[in-house]
Amino acid sequence: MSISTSAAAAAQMSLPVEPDAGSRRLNTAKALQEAIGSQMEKDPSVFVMGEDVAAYGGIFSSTTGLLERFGPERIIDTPISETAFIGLGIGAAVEGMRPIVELMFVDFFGVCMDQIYNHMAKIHYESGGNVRVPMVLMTAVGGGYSDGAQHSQTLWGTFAHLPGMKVVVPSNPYDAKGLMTAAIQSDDPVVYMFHKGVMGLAWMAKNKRSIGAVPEEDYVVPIGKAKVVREGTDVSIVTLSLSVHHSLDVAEKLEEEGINVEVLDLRSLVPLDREAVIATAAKTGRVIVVDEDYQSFGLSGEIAATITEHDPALLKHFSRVCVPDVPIPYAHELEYAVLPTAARIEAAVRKAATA
Amino acid sequence: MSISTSAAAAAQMSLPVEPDAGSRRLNTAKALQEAIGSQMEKDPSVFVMGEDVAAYGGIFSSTTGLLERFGPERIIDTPISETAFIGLGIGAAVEGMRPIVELMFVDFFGVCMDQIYNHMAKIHYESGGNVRVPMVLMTAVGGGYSDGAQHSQTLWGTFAHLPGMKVVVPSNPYDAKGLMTAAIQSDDPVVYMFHKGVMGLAWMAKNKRSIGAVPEEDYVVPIGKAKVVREGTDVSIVTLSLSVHHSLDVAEKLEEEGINVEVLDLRSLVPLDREAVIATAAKTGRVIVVDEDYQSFGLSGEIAATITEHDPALLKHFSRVCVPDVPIPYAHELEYAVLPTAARIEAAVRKAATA
Amino acid sequence: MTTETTEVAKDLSAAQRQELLRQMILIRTFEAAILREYHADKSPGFDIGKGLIPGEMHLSAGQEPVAAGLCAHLESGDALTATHRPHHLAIAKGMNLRALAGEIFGRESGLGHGRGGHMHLFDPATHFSCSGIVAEGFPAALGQAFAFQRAGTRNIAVAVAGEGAANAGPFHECLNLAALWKLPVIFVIEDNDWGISVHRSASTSVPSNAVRAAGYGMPGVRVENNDVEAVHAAVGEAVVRARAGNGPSLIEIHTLRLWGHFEGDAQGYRPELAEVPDRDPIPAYEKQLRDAGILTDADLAEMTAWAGTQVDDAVEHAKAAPTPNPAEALKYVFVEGAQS
Amino acid sequence: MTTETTEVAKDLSAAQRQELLRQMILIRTFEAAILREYHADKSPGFDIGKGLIPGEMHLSAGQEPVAAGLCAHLESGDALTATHRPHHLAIAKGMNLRALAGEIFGRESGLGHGRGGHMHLFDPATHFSCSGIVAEGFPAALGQAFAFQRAGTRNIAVAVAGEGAANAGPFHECLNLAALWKLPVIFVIEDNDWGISVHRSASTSVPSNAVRAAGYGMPGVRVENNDVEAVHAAVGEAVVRARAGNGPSLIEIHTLRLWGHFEGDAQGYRPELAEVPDRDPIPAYEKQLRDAGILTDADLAEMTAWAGTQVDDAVEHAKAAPTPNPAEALKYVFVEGAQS
Ligand SMILES: Cc1ncc(C[n+]2csc(CCOP(=O)(O)OP(=O)(O)O)c2C)c(N)n1
Ligand SMILES: Cc1ncc(C[n+]2csc(CCOP(=O)(O)OP(=O)(O)O)c2C)c(N)n1
Ligand SMILES: [Mg+2]
Ligand SMILES: [Mg+2]
Repeated sequence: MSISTSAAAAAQMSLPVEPDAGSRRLNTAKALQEAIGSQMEKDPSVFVMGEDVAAYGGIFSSTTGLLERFGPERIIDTPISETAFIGLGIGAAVEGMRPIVELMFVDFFGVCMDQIYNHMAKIHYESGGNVRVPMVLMTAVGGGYSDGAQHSQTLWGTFAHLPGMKVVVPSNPYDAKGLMTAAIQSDDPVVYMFHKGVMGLAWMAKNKRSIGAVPEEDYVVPIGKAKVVREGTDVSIVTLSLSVHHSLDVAEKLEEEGINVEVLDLRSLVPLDREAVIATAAKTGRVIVVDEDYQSFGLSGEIAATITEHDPALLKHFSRVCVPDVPIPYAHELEYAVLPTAARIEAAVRKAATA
Repeated sequence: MSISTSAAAAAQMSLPVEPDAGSRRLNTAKALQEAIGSQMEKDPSVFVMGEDVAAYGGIFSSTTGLLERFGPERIIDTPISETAFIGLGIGAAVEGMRPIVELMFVDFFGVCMDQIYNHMAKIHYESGGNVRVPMVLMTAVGGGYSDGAQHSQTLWGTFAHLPGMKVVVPSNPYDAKGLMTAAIQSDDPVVYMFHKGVMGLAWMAKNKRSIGAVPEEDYVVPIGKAKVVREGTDVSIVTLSLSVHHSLDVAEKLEEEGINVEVLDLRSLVPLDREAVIATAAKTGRVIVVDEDYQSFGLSGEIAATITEHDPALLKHFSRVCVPDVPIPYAHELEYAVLPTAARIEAAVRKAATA
Repeated sequence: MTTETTEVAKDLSAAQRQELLRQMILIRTFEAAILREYHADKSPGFDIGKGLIPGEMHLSAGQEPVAAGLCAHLESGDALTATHRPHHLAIAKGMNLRALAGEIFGRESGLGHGRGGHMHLFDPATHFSCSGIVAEGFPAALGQAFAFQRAGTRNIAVAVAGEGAANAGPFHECLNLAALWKLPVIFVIEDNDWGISVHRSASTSVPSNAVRAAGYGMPGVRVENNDVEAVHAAVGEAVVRARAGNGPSLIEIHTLRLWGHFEGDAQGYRPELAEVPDRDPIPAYEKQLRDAGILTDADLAEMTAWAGTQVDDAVEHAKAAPTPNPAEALKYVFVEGAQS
Repeated sequence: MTTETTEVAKDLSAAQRQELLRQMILIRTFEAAILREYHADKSPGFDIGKGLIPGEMHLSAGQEPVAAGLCAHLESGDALTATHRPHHLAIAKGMNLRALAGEIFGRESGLGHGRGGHMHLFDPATHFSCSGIVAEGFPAALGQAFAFQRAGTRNIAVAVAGEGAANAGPFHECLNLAALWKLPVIFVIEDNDWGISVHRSASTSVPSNAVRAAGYGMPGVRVENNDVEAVHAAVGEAVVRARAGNGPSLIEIHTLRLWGHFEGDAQGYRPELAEVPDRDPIPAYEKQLRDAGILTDADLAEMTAWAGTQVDDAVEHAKAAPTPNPAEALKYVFVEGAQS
């Protein structure tokens, strides 16, 4: 066990923070792969481990091409033993390595959560700061393609509720690269949740923003900083991940009708950028949380609490477009009845605007 | 697999609902044991399974005396294999039995959560209502006796966030018996979370309300109904479990100073009695959530959202006295700095009253 | 206690052997129909969320010998739990084909009224269930066996999973608990060499999971060559043992994943890909029965036609059935009361 | 590959044997002191949350042979992961006693500045860690071994857990993975017959966990009689194997829980309770060394005095140390930045 002297932290300092995007366009998966590849080149202590991350390149293409570049010693397929290999990552991190461990679907957290929340997330605290766990736990989230109740969840509320791990959730290629770079360089454990629907996969419905401009150089998107991705004055949508895109689509549409929607992309859940949440609430007074996680006891409530404990008078309207508290149904018609679709968001904005 | 014809449901119908408490006094542990014993006598399909539930009587006395009454065929010690034996309970429930399975500390959920949230909680839905899982998952929660970060959590927010299981959290002997009776008779899976500090254990600091009046006959406390345990007009405390008692202590104290506090004991988290929450908010306009779970992304946020999505104008003040987002520290001084103590609650009420 | 059983059981009648083939043909016919329907409307390109059957699709072609050989021993009151790759077992266990197809097509007529989908089949009639989480199907079998044991019935429970699942914790916990309590359970490992793209040699520290049985004090057997009759023989012994109250057994069967892990899997990781079709167990068993003089062209034609009729009926029924009502998406979360 | 090793290693020098005894005495002296301090101020009655040392307390008296025999082979750069019952191993691994006692007393001087407590000891100096969650300490050892292997060092990692833990899923996953990747790990099972109130015969389907090693293709050994020299011998072989890059081993040691599961445990469930003290391994080993002519009264007096001085110093230091500042309760959640 060693406290990694912060060569990494120093390196992070020197990286540009949110530089101009430039003109080179990548999809989110490629941006993510690029961040991992670049950090692996600079730091031999970084490695990737998980099910089907090597020859397959990750079921959702998070690691495509890395085996070819870095070989099987650093891009490592595992048995289906999530507790063992996530715990292995923790032990390696404790000894100063910087593992990136993939949990194939976040839905599988239940077979390995003890390692994640009782170990990865608590060791630094329990050790009184003597032992660091600089590990990235990368996982695919989200539904919308009829994968059923055990393969379609986002569950970020579950992770964000439990202390000691940072939680980041990129919605686009630029943030995906910058947040992954920040996550690898962080001396804290970071849970990195990418939505399958923002990756730009060839075999899944793509939204137009899953390809975007990404700088070639390394840079960081700071963990814990939300971003106003669209300024507006009438209604605020606080959201993240794939729902950012649906929200932007709705905002563009309603603009034509003179409803001016602000969209806040949280990007990180832990730490949560409470200032940004309060700022947008203060601006519009009408807040809608759009969240692909289960509605109750999660993110949407946290946003309400953040605003009301600051100043309940800020709010003229609060509502939520989330997955109601139901397992994600398989049939397309049912699934799209519970997902936070553009139609549901639009209806909520119209209602908020007149509230 | 069979759909249990609702003999049980019929029985439940015929039981008194929240009868007068009478004068017989029990501690919470005995009230709980009594509910289990009585239901086991009436229904041979009920059994209890878990670690140290037989000869030991449950580490927190949830099953004391039951081995002697019902024998090792129905009060069953298990290996330390939570996934196997919780899953066994699910399989048995699917075949029409009514298992009560104890997870010794809720903190251990990470080794078996998949069975709980992906199976116990989802099978009824995934089966389109064809398969029921009438099971009780009973577990001890809470800290305050220096058991450290892996044995002191409440985590009810984690369970309540995930759909398909009911979640009940008694704060006193009367509710403990009535909610356990309701849980055993429910055709839905119920997570029954008892705080070690309300059980009235001989070897743990007791609060005065861990002994209370309990009817001898069977009765139910309906799942999903909160209770105003103290009427008040100035400030509302929305809380549950051990924190109910701290809140009542504070309310009694401040009464003398003319601050009139209403205390709502939620008793169930799923279903959440949103009407009761809104009613108390409407009454006082000043709401404090007191919660021994981690603050962010949990119960306290859900209360804020429940009120504000109903009507943000109801709230003049909202605040929270929870465990800040930190692993529960071991040292007494540190642990009591993060627990929702009477002192913290009192300070919050004073502030709310003048807000 | 670990032995290799590859010998053909001597005592199968011609009718039994024909029935094994018939089951295998029925399963393959079903899977071929799902394959066709699944891909029918995903193009141009391939969009996993599109079409009459959206979502991940794990087909069981090549693994029919396991299902046929196993289920020949099971009664409707016996329980069977399976995995993300469940169709062959569901069919051999006797699941209503219309209900199965309806669920795969996500229709209101489906087994779970379209709520579950192809990885989440729960059938009270056949005590069949499955789970999309690797190795997390094992525990249900313990509970079903426990309920049967307590009820004093002769029923047993069978838990089937892939060789990849045998490296997951629940495998271990369940084998120990079943052996400890002498539960009437049979654990069946379908070794198809692959856990998605990971070969068993890269996941499993021993050449056969059968050797692991000794660590629980139960019999362990490996069946080679994807041989339906050898499966039948091995399972037969385990069933006798379980019904007699002598506890669980572990059987590993070397089988074949004829197609990709899921549909859309190009299998670039699979070096032996070109030869895979040669190992198809159905033509091989047909030949075996022909050679033994107990299968004629007419028999085969009849079986094929019968299977086609069954499957066509199920698929047509599913396609004609209504889709679920979106307004009822929240129905069935709880038995009692509305959700919170 | 499963054998029973009860033979005493022939090649231990007198000094080595004295050192084993010395370690055992140091551990026992420490545990006796914690026992005394723990109960000192919990009365009247017994309030678990009260006193200088509050909380659950799992003491290791009786299990000293495991710690002494094992750690005699370990270097400070080797890793050791333990359980809720960690003191004997922490001490034998060389943890600073003041830091250990300070943590148990919940002081700012403690190893984790009072944040962790007796089940959560993390020591970079000795690469020691432990976990209060049964069997969830195993995986860390894999990771440490992996890091050592990748760094090309000769260091190894040892994971210790009770016989109760050997029925939990992580045991299985970790043995398979360690064997598959030939990680330099040793798995040590302390079989003290009990998992709280559940006897191993009611939890484990086989008489010895050593037989489970074959299921992973690694050597498995059971050491009987709580014999420190037999532990030393068995571990010695496994250490050589691991350092040579030949992969993991499993060693089960039949040891003794001299006291309750935790303090306050009346052990009503334990039929052999009255005879337990007779099985104390320390007097037995003293006698053995005396009989062998390599321990005098003076030697023993010196060891006892030395251990007393060490332990008194640690306990006094802890008691004199400041308690943590409540205003700093949120310190150390993250390395970087404030918490959310
Ligand atoms: C706990 C868990 N981890 C990972 C997965 C993803 N996954 C689905 S199937 C599969 C491979 C399973 O291999 P095997 O058990 O051999 O079954 P097969 O697919 O060959 O039938 C994996 C890794 C999962 N569903 N659950
Ligand atoms: C996953 C989990 N389940 C249950 C417990 C509660 N528990 C703590 S120690 C223990 C018994 C452990 O027995 P064993 O592994 O033999 O260790 P011993 O106490 O005998 O040293 C149990 C059940 C736990 N801490 N973690
Ligand atoms: Mg396989
Ligand atoms: Mg033990």
